[in-house]
Amino acid sequence: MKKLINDPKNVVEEAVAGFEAAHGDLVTVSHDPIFIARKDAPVSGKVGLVSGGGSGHEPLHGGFVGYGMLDAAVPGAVFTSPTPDPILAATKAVDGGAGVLHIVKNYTGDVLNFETAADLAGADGIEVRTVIVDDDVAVKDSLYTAGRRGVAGTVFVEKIAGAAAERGDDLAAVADVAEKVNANVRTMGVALTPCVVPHAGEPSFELADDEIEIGIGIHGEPGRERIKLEPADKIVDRLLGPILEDLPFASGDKVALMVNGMGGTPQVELYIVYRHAAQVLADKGIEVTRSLVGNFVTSLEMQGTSISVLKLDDELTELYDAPVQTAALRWGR
Amino acid sequence: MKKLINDPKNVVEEAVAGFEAAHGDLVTVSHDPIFIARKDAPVSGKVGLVSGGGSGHEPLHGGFVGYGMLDAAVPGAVFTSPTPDPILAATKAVDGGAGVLHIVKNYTGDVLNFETAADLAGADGIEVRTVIVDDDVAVKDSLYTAGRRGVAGTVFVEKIAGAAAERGDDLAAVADVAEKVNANVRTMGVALTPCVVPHAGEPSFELADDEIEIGIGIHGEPGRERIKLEPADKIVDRLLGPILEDLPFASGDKVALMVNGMGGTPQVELYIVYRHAAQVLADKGIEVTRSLVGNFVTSLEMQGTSISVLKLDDELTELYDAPVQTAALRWGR
Amino acid sequence: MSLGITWTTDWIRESARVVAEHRVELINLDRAIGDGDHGENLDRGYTAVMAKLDDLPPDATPGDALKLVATTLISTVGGASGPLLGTAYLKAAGAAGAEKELDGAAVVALLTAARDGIVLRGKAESGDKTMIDAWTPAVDAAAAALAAGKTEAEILDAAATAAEAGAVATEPLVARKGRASYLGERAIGHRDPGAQSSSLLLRAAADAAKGA
Amino acid sequence: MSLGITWTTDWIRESARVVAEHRVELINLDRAIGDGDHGENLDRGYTAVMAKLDDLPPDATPGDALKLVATTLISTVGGASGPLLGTAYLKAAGAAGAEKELDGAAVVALLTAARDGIVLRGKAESGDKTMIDAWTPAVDAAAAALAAGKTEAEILDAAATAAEAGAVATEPLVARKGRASYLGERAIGHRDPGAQSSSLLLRAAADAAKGA
Ligand SMILES: Nc1ncnc2c1ncn2[C@@H]1O[C@H](COP(=O)(O)OP(=O)(O)O)[C@@H](O)[C@H]1O
Ligand SMILES: Nc1ncnc2c1ncn2[C@@H]1O[C@H](COP(=O)(O)OP(=O)(O)O)[C@@H](O)[C@H]1O
Ligand SMILES: [Mg+2]
Ligand SMILES: [Mg+2]
Ligand SMILES: [Mg+2]
Ligand SMILES: [Mg+2]
Repeated sequence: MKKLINDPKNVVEEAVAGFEAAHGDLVTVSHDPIFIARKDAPVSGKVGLVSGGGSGHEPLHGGFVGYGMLDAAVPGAVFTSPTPDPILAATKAVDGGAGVLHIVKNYTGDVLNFETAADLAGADGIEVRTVIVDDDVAVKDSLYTAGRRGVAGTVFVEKIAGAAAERGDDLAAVADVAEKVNANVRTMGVALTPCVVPHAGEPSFELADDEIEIGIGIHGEPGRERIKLEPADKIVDRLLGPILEDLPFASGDKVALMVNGMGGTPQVELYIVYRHAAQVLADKGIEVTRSLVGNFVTSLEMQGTSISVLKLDDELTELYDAPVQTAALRWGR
Repeated sequence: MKKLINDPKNVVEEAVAGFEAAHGDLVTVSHDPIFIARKDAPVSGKVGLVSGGGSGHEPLHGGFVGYGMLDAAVPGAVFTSPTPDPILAATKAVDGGAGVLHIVKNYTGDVLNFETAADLAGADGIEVRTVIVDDDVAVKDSLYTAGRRGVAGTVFVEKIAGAAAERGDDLAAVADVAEKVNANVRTMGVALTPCVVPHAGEPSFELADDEIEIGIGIHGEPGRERIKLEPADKIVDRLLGPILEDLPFASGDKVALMVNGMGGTPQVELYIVYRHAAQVLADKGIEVTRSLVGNFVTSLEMQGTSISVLKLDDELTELYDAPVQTAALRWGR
Repeated sequence: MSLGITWTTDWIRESARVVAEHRVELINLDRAIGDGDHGENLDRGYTAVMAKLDDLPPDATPGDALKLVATTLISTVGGASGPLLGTAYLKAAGAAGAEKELDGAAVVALLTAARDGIVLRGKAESGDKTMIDAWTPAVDAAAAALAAGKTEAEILDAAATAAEAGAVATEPLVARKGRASYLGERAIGHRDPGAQSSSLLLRAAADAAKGA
Repeated sequence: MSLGITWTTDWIRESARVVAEHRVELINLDRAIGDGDHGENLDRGYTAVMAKLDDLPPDATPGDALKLVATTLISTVGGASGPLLGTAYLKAAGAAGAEKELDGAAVVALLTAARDGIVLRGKAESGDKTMIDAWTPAVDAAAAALAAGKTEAEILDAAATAAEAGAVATEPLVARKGRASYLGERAIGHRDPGAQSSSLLLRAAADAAKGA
């Protein structure tokens, strides 16, 4: 295992300390319990947005804390949901009196730990609503599984709900728009290489030199199927097919297209992926009106990509375009 | 070789096409000869900024085309300087009548090809000034070598010179401030893993499982020395030492600190590096007033990092803070 | 020969020991069908428990000790197993109440409450390839041993043996809860890490009772 | 038995062939002490040259053909070798002038002009571990062969042989120009890719003359 780390036990703590040092203009950090909050939190009268989950997916979630997006991010150990204590502390820290929205990716651990924190916050008189993000179409049958996983679509949920909160929507309205984004976004990913969790020291799974994993999860969970390496355009077809069928997306739709890197993918490759994805959508009469290309929801050093498509209407587009100022996403200010 | 590509021969072309599709709001693309220009180029009366070099370092340079930074970027084949034709075409395309600045990283190929293009542009009546960026302190003895390499410090040169051009400085002034940035920035990098150039299909060099390469170049050129893997903090010490000695930086200096990912490095690691780099600077009484952490000048999927330190004064700080709107760097609008 | 605070703390210490010993094994089981952190999660949790164990007052009851484990696991483990095992210990503590000594019936009640707590939070059924597939056979075997008039130590031994068999029996299953559920057929042939760790914890309980 | 357009185009064709044949070898030499693209760069360039070669008018002179190579390499190769070799061909074309046939003296003048062009652009000296270390021995050997009254084919053979030796002789050197200069002592033991490719190009010239 080759990593720029000191001790595997201190990875999260030291990375958060570095984040604090680099982005002191945007955030403040609580070290015990550990969470990252917007510098000016709590914003009085504004709905607070808290997300979190295992570390190793950076910039998610800490990179999205700031004006127009999250009020706090709670990093767990690498690939491990945070415990209720820091979630509760973050919830209290950002409550501006208008309630707090928890944005939770659909993993058993995240759901259970946020659930406990929400209960405890409720007992302390803070109104909490929870939105579960489950945009990953790679998981086929939600009836007999833990349900779909929450993956890169989370960025759209956090951006758009954050904008709604910033313009002064109340908790119900912010939660509703977050649900609406989740209902309209679909994602699927592929891994070319596994990643190595620092405390494990071994790759999360094995892939032969000519194999890729279609439908990979963001924790290195094995995906839908393992196939031989193919040209990028074919891989894009495999990812977009299930995405477009699922909502389904239709000719005339306007969409935001995100090509997300898994952490170790060169940007040239992401743009090669974007190119064909945009072509396929255009061929189907689907208009891409907003685009994101880069590392947003990663799996440490994994090589691979995920494609997310979000169906936009005027409201979502307006909220997407609203100013945002975070370490990883910034425009309009 | 596992890559999200179609044909190694088409990597640059397809990636640029994807970039064009994703960022059509910011740029226009010429496909033959290939270059990326600011959407509103030429900006009448403004000095045009053109940079370029081998591909594989994205977001450099295309990601820095837009308001307040570059007017055009000329991508060569992967790790290969572009030829004079597209440089000349880009130079003509962005000339707004106030002359054009070429920002060239110090590699024999880049220098020679830009030189030819500048001569040809001059013959066509366009005034061209050239700034050679050579911030890499890993290369020790510049008297008996091709000189220091241009690496991540290029981002600071492009940002700050771009701001000077945007506020209306003339060609001499823009060139002077670019020289000033180059004179005040120092960089050194480390590789944990090599990268694979698509047309070569083999790693650019071999590193044992417990070895790292200190002073790596951004083309996978072997560096200053090969050592055993060490804790991140020790590696940071090895990079910062030569950087701080070289200018030298002194107590009381204000600096911008960039921790740059080589393409395949997880963000947690970059922030662990940032944390210790900021500590070392603080211990020496050097104040970090501006920070960049992320993938800015990469070497495909290489794992590793580079640290750049730029000595700031009021003028450079003001220009750094000026609005910029590019695919990879954006603030203030 | 009922079980008191010594058994409880012995159990906790032995749990910490076996979790540390099997840390890599549990990581590897989780790498195969999950995300590779299960051994690390539990080791972090039980290390934290050990750091607090000496703070227990001298007159602590088994319930006090179990509650300490519960709150510590909940606040240090994270992931799916943290809240689930945390709830198990919390409910077990509730079942133990303020009693100083637990007889066979109390032991069975404790195990049953623990299992029910996991089901309450995680909603898994038997055969879903989760830790429940260790706990439910354990509870059933414990109840049968109680009915057959066995000692507390024998009851716990029966529970541990059934849990071990239950963990092994997860191997051919497709998962319907937790991360492994994403794998479909590909989870077949792999043992569930949570079932395996629960069988280790129950064996620790039996071993602690043997010494008692 | 002077050399005309047939020799020139044979030389170019043979150059394209050997560059393609040695593409991977040149990439590997460049991977060792550079950035691993030299074989790819030249192959891209000579492939482009081949695509244009048939456009040469029937009455083209050697100078015309060499100029075509020059402009095509400059506009397709990039990197350090593109402008350097491009300039070499450009200066060679200048030396060849409008002549239809080149005698021994003209061949030596052509090689000398090519070498001087590379030095003009790249400012390398002998022993800097660059393509100059193939070219300068080649020029010297060609001049010596001319002075000894050899034929054009013999002159080119002498040049190629000297270039080959010159390329081999770069192995023990530390580089002072180009990317390999960053390596210091670590370049020792590796042959310079540009010197190697130049020796291939000069051997191609000699082979083309043998056939002529
Ligand atoms: N809904 C559930 N009910 C019962 N046990 C579960 C459930 N979901 C997961 N588990 C158990 O949790 C174990 C995984 O724990 P762990 O790896 O620590 O957490 P995570 O899956 O969050 O990484 C699984 O092996 C399984 O036994
Ligand atoms: N200043 C120079 N003068 C002469 N030859 C040079 C000089 N710099 C580099 N070279 C030659 O160029 C070769 C490298 O060419 P190539 O790999 O195509 O370009 P790049 O170094 O830009 O990747 C070197 O092996 C060397 O022979
Ligand atoms: Mg986990
Ligand atoms: Mg090159
Ligand atoms: Mg796990
Ligand atoms: Mg090269």
